[in-house]
Amino acid sequence: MSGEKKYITDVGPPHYKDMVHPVLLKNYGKWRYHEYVAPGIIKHVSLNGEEVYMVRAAIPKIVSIYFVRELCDIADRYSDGYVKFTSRHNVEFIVTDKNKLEGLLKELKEKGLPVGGTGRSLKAIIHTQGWVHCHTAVIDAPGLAKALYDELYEYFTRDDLPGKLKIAIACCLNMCGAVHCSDLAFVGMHRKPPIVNDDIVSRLCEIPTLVASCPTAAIRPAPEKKSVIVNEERCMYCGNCYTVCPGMFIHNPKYDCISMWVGGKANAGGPPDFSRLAIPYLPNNPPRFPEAVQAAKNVIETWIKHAKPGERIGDWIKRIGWERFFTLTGIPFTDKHIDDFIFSVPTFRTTTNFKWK
Amino acid sequence: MSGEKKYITDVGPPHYKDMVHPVLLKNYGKWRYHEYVAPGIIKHVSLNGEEVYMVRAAIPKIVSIYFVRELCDIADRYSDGYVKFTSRHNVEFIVTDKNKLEGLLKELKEKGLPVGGTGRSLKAIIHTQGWVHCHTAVIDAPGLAKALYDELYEYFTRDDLPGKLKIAIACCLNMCGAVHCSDLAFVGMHRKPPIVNDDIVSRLCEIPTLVASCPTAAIRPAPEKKSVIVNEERCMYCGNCYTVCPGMFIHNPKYDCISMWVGGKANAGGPPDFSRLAIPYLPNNPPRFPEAVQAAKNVIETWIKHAKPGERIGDWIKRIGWERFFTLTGIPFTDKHIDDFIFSVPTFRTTTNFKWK
Amino acid sequence: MSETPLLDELEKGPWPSFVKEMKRMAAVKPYAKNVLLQLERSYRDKITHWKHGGIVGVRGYGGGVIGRYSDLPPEEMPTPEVHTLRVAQPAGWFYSTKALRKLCDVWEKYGTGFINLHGSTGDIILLGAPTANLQPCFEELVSIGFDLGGSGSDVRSLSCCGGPAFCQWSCIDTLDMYHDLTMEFQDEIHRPRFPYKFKIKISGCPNDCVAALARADLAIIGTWKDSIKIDQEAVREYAKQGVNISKIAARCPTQALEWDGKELKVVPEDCVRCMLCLSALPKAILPGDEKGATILLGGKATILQGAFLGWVIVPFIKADKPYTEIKELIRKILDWWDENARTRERIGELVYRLGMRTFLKAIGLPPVPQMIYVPRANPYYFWSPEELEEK
Amino acid sequence: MSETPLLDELEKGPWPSFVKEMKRMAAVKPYAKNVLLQLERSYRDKITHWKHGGIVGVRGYGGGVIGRYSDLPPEEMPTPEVHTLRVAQPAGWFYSTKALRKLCDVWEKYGTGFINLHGSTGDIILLGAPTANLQPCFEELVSIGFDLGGSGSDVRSLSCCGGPAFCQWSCIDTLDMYHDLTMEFQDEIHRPRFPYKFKIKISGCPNDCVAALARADLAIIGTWKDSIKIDQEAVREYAKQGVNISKIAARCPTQALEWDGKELKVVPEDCVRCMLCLSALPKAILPGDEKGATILLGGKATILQGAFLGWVIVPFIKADKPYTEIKELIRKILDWWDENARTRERIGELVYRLGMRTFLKAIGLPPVPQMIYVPRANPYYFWSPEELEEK
Ligand code: SRM
Ligand code: SRM
Ligand code: SRM
Ligand code: SRM
Ligand code: SF4
Ligand code: SF4
Ligand code: SF4
Ligand code: SF4
Ligand code: SF4
Ligand code: SF4
Ligand code: SF4
Ligand code: SF4
Repeated sequence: MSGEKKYITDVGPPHYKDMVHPVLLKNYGKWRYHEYVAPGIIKHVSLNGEEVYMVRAAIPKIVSIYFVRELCDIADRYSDGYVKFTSRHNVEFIVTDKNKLEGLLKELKEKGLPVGGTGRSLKAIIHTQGWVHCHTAVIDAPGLAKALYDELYEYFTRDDLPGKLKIAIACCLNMCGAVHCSDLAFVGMHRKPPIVNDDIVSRLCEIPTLVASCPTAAIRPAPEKKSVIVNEERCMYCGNCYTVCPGMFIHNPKYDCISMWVGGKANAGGPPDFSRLAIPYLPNNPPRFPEAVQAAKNVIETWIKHAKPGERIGDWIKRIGWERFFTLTGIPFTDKHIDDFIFSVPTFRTTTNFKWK
Repeated sequence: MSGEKKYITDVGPPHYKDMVHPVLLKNYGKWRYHEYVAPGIIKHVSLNGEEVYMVRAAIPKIVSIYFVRELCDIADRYSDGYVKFTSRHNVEFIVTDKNKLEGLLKELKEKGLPVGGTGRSLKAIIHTQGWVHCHTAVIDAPGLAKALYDELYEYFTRDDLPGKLKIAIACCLNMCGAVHCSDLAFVGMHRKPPIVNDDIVSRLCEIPTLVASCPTAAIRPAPEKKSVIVNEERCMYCGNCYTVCPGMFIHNPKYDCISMWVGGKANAGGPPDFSRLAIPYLPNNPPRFPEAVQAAKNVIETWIKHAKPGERIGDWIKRIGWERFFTLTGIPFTDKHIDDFIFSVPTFRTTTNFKWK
Repeated sequence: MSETPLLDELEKGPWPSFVKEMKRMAAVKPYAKNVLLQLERSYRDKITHWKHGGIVGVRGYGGGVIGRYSDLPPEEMPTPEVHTLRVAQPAGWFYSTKALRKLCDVWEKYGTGFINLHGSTGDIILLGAPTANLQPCFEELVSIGFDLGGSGSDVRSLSCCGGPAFCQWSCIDTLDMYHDLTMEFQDEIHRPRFPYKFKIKISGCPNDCVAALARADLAIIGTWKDSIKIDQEAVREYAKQGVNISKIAARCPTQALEWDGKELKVVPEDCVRCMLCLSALPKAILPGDEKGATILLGGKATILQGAFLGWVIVPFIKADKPYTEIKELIRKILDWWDENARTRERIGELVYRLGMRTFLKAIGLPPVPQMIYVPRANPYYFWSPEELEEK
Repeated sequence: MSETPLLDELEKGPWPSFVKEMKRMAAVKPYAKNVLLQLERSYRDKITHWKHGGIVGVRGYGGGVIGRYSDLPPEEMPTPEVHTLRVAQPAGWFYSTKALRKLCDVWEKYGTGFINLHGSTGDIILLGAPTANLQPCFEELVSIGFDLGGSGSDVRSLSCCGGPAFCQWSCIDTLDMYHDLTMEFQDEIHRPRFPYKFKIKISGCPNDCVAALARADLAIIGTWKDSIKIDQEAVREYAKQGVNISKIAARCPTQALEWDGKELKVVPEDCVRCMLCLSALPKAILPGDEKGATILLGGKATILQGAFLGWVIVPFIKADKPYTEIKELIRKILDWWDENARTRERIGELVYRLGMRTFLKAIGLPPVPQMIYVPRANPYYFWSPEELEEK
């Protein structure tokens, strides 16, 4: 039987022409301008004068099939059976009939889906799977995201912040997502070297790959036991060895923690920049991570208070300087903030031109 | 006899109080302001209202004792038997009597010593000893300096350039001097790997030090011959191995060349910056190095033409962008301009925000 | 008492709750409930209870499925296999509800019913199925027109912004390019044979709405070569409405704009296409006509040498269908990387190790100043034997 | 025909010629002439004719003399020993002509009569003496009050700007500090016992007129903590004379200045002491009163890891005589470097290799944001066992 069966493979994703709302297809490539109507609602006007309203709502990134079907119901009623998800995992309804807006907003409200995230607002938080599904997760990103969202809710539905506010959370320092270029980010971190299980290492792991996996060359082969030895002084707990070999167990609830990062951005209005370390240690405190949430709020509110219009967090810090950032936020500066990895030297302050605080 | 002799050591340099002009000592730490009187002449006014004129003249850095005695003669006549040399190796006469200025200027002119180098002028060229005295010299820095000076003479005696113009020359990439932070700089460069003389290496050199001397790890021990082997593909001809071991002969007149660098500066008005590669190859063409001189002139004149007042070469390039710099100067861009050493990645353009030319 | 007291805390608050979503499935699917209870256990222990996956997959595919097993004993977690299917999203994450509903139906049959909508790379993540269900689930997905994306050491699912579907700035046809390239590289996406992962992302303009340059080994970003187009009438209209045009001009990073109260003048060769003025005055300013893309290489997250941002390797490339030049370039890069990289070495790290010089030569790209912020400061550069003999 | 046709070319042109100077000595000293002829030979061959020096020195000193031998056969270069004495300059390169004349007299007796005035590190370089002359020359130098500087793996001759001798900006007593530190570290200067060279340079203010931060392993740069002092009357006087004060204010890198046509206001805590406004308006603006120094570490040229600029390790330190704190700091740094560095590893490279964390801990300096432009972007930081148990 199975010998006869023909496997169809490599069909690829559905073709976009079947997936894009017909009115968008009709005006494809012929858009003239857009306008912010209200938080969450952007009007797009085409060269033909046609108008489309994109209505953006947040979803909890991990959803049930029932939820998706409910979104479909709404889309069938208000956007002709079409939806778009965004690169930050919001859902968008494509409304061609202005009169339908009110009903849509009402339904979204009833369903508890926040409408917003356009313009100078808090954007959807990019986060990863955490304990829900990942074997290297130090923290539960979905849980921290929820806790943050509850606290920052209003910023999603307003668009009068100094600039966009893009938050990302990664449950381990693989940093799935966009942590390394976000305005504010959290990363789950270990603080103890892995414990080598020689039995597992010798049975399941390729020693050269394992040795090469360590960014600081802390792992060296121990041929006598077909395993490896970790130089604990050189280990900075990245967990990459664990990613490539289950015998390098690194989770340690007593010491694992959360780090906070600030000031990253992407390409527009000047070169992109990395997120940079703001707080090396925050307790990993589920279910609602109050310390991490508080730390985010502190930075966000200090930014809102001091930034000029148009300044994202990174722009603001660039203007005032990092010394002032630490002063204004009251975050302590530590040796951990000073880079000591490959490209450290270009981050050292090679001038007497600095602020005292 | 010699057993009895007492050696006096560690006396240190002469005490400055015996060396500084008494009027300067009198107003020591009590200066109020300075004023540019004319190119090469700066008036310093003290809180007591006392005035001193510092008159700056260039000297050929390598001089004879006769020359020094002549300087002393002049100083005895015009600055009470005191002189100062500057950190760029000019000489300065400290004139307390305004009426003596004219005579001093006349004598300096007669002696052929250019007066200038203050304010927005060409400064004295910082250069090294070259073939006059160094065993690693690829080019003759004093000769190139002289050739450049002759061509750029007038810029030393004017102070209306867009900004200061600081040139440095190093005869090898040890870069004695200030090449790495100069507005314009030349460095002598090899282009062929060293030729290992096993006999000398095994007799005179410490192999571990020699191996460690190579920035690109191109040298590995060859224990069988108590010498080393060079991986020619990894060698970038820095000559550091030759510095530590005479058995690594690297000079090769056929291929040795001159490189040109631009845009460095020190601390004032913003963080310092390195000089950066402008031209990887210029012929080493003594005695007057016409190609190198021409290359300098090209950059300097392009800068004078396009820079805004107050802009040193690096400031100007920062404003217009490197792509524009290469366009305006007509200097070809090559793979050599792209860093591939330790800190290369932070120099890569991580944005689409650039100019087309 | 609730079985999930800690997770219950995450049902509170105004934001929609993923716990609520998980509970909806848990209520009807014991398999899903097991996952929920394990999550509660993690919240208690502050540790993940997933362990390394063995190799799982579907026929003919090496990528697209992530194996995942519980580390809890069977009495606590009776269904330890909880694998994930990464399903390639349609271009720009546009869907008909018809397609979405079908997807839900399939997933209702074979998995937890949890969907991670979407994963950060872009896929629809069907979160949790036992080994036995993978093959039939896959087959049914194919039958409704969906396919797996990438995982492991292969080309990963691409992604792109909505581009021309709603945005006036799109300089390239992002959706079409996404689909075309995805089809072109099906084999590379589904059959891991590379040193490590390779990500391609496409943005229609320099705003880079998929953050390609931060997250893609190869970023294709729309751009233009000629001047921005300014509708002076529209500018004056903005001014009339009280928009401070001078301030906008002052923010131009290269001082390419000047507003004299009547006309907004641009020095086209000074504009670096940063998008600031276009974003501030969307009715008045548009990209130029000579459109194409900039290609950047090397973006990636932390492992091994710290995060890299992609850097320019081709300042401008024509990007018209059938994208032949771009496809050839990608193939060349994939081949060179495949030949030269160590295991788990991303392309950016390989180029760092061997130098741009080596890369450019191998791929046949000319060095240009747009590739760098600043030229090298160290004198450690190389000469090839041929070059020496030329001179 | 001339014996030096190529060098003769360098006697032409308006700039004073070093060849002319060399010829003056060659005319009276055959020894000097030999060096001149060898130089001509180098010009012809396009290669240096000096080779590696053996160890030469004077009694009790390991540093201060550079050995140098010709590689030419005796028939071409009959006096192959042409060593150099590095003589420590007086602070700020101030001289009485009396002292200078004595120096010339000694050198006339023992060497070529060529002086490299001055070397880039700062010394008076007496260029060329045979081995036998080194000791008597040294002794006579000492007798007239001069001493050798450093060379080899020792603390090198320091240098400093003229500072308070003529400059209103000097925030520290550069000349005195130079002399005091030079005397303090005589042993370290004269007896090489370190992994490599160590340079100390002192500038009176942030203009850094000895380019300390580019060229010194340890740079001491004067600065102040309170506000710049603005003499408003003098500003208005400048304005009256046509100086564009607004433009000067606009150039302030931190926008700390505002000129309303009458008063030039500064936001003191925003000023980064870049010196721009002080330089533009020297009669009107002066440093504050709370004076001291910033200390930067690690500046150096190319070898081995490329050039480094010094970076801040102490943002502010009181710098009053007898400079106890600064001396202690330098000693601690020298010791730590000595213990930890590899052969020929400069302090900057050592700190790069071991990390600022390790350095700061060893020296007992607190980490502060002034040490960096930006905090780290990678998550690879360390925790000490003690720190872990605190929490
Ligand atoms: C829908 C979406 C693309 C998609 O096909 O999925 C999109 C759509 C638009 N982006 Fe975006 N961007 C989208 C993600 C991004 C991202 C990626 C990300 O956030 O991870 C970026 C780069 C990341 C970054 O900036 O760090 C991005 C950087 C921009 C920018 C430049 C913003 C800046 O502050 O630097 C603009 C210009 C602007 O907003 O004025 C822009 C502008 C726009 C416009 C106005 C374009 C247009 O003509 O319609 C769209 C609505 C903007 C809004 O939300 O206010 N879009 N945009 C994405 C919505 C994500 C969301 O749900 O929040
Ligand atoms: C005499 C000397 C110090 C010494 O004790 O030897 C000195 C003296 C003065 N410097 Fe300097 N500087 C001296 C080398 C330097 C150096 C080092 C170098 O050139 O290698 C630097 C840093 C290098 C650099 O800038 O790349 C330096 C950066 C400055 C600056 C900042 C300049 C800038 O463009 O960034 C000023 C401020 C100014 O000129 O307005 C300054 C200003 C001054 C003032 C005006 C200070 C004063 O109140 O008298 C002095 C006269 C300036 C002039 O020449 O126009 N001095 N000055 C040095 C003269 C060297 C020469 O002969 O040309
Ligand atoms: C599901 C997802 C997170 C999410 O919730 O969005 C994810 C989940 C995992 N990522 Fe990721 N990555 C996801 C997007 C990313 C991204 C973002 C992107 O692609 O734009 C990145 C950063 C960009 C990049 O590739 O550098 C990312 C960087 C990593 C890394 C670090 C790679 C590096 O070179 O630094 C690892 C570690 C590895 O490959 O071993 C990694 C490994 C993993 C693994 C496979 C962990 C492992 O070793 O088994 C996670 C599987 C979780 C699970 O059990 O389901 N994941 N991962 C995202 C993929 C879904 C999708 O296909 O759409
Ligand atoms: C004479 C002088 C050049 C000049 O004409 O001004 C000089 C000459 C030499 N330098 Fe230098 N350096 C001189 C200032 C410098 C400077 C500038 C400074 O000190 O401000 C530097 C750059 C700053 C630094 O130290 O990094 C400098 C960086 C080097 C290096 C590269 C060091 C590095 O770590 O990158 C070497 C190579 C070495 O040490 O092996 C070097 C080595 C040498 C040697 C000893 C070559 C050797 O290996 O034998 C040269 C001896 C020439 C000779 O035969 O007389 N010289 N050297 C300067 C010293 C005179 C003095 O004492 O005043
Ligand atoms: S960030 Fe780490 S733990 Fe989270 S999904 Fe990615 S690999 Fe897994
Ligand atoms: S956790 Fe990271 S640093 Fe530590 S041994 Fe493993 S790979 Fe190396
Ligand atoms: S730059 Fe090189 S050749 Fe010139 S003096 Fe210094 S070490 Fe010697
Ligand atoms: S010249 Fe430089 S790169 Fe070449 S072998 Fe010698 S030390 Fe290494
Ligand atoms: S990247 Fe550009 S073209 Fe694409 S959606 Fe964003 S703004 Fe529009
Ligand atoms: S796009 Fe940016 S660089 Fe170009 S004119 Fe507008 S603001 Fe200036
Ligand atoms: S460094 Fe400052 S104090 Fe010293 S001479 Fe230069 S300007 Fe004056
Ligand atoms: S010294 Fe520099 S930073 Fe301070 S006020 Fe003057 S210009 Fe501004």
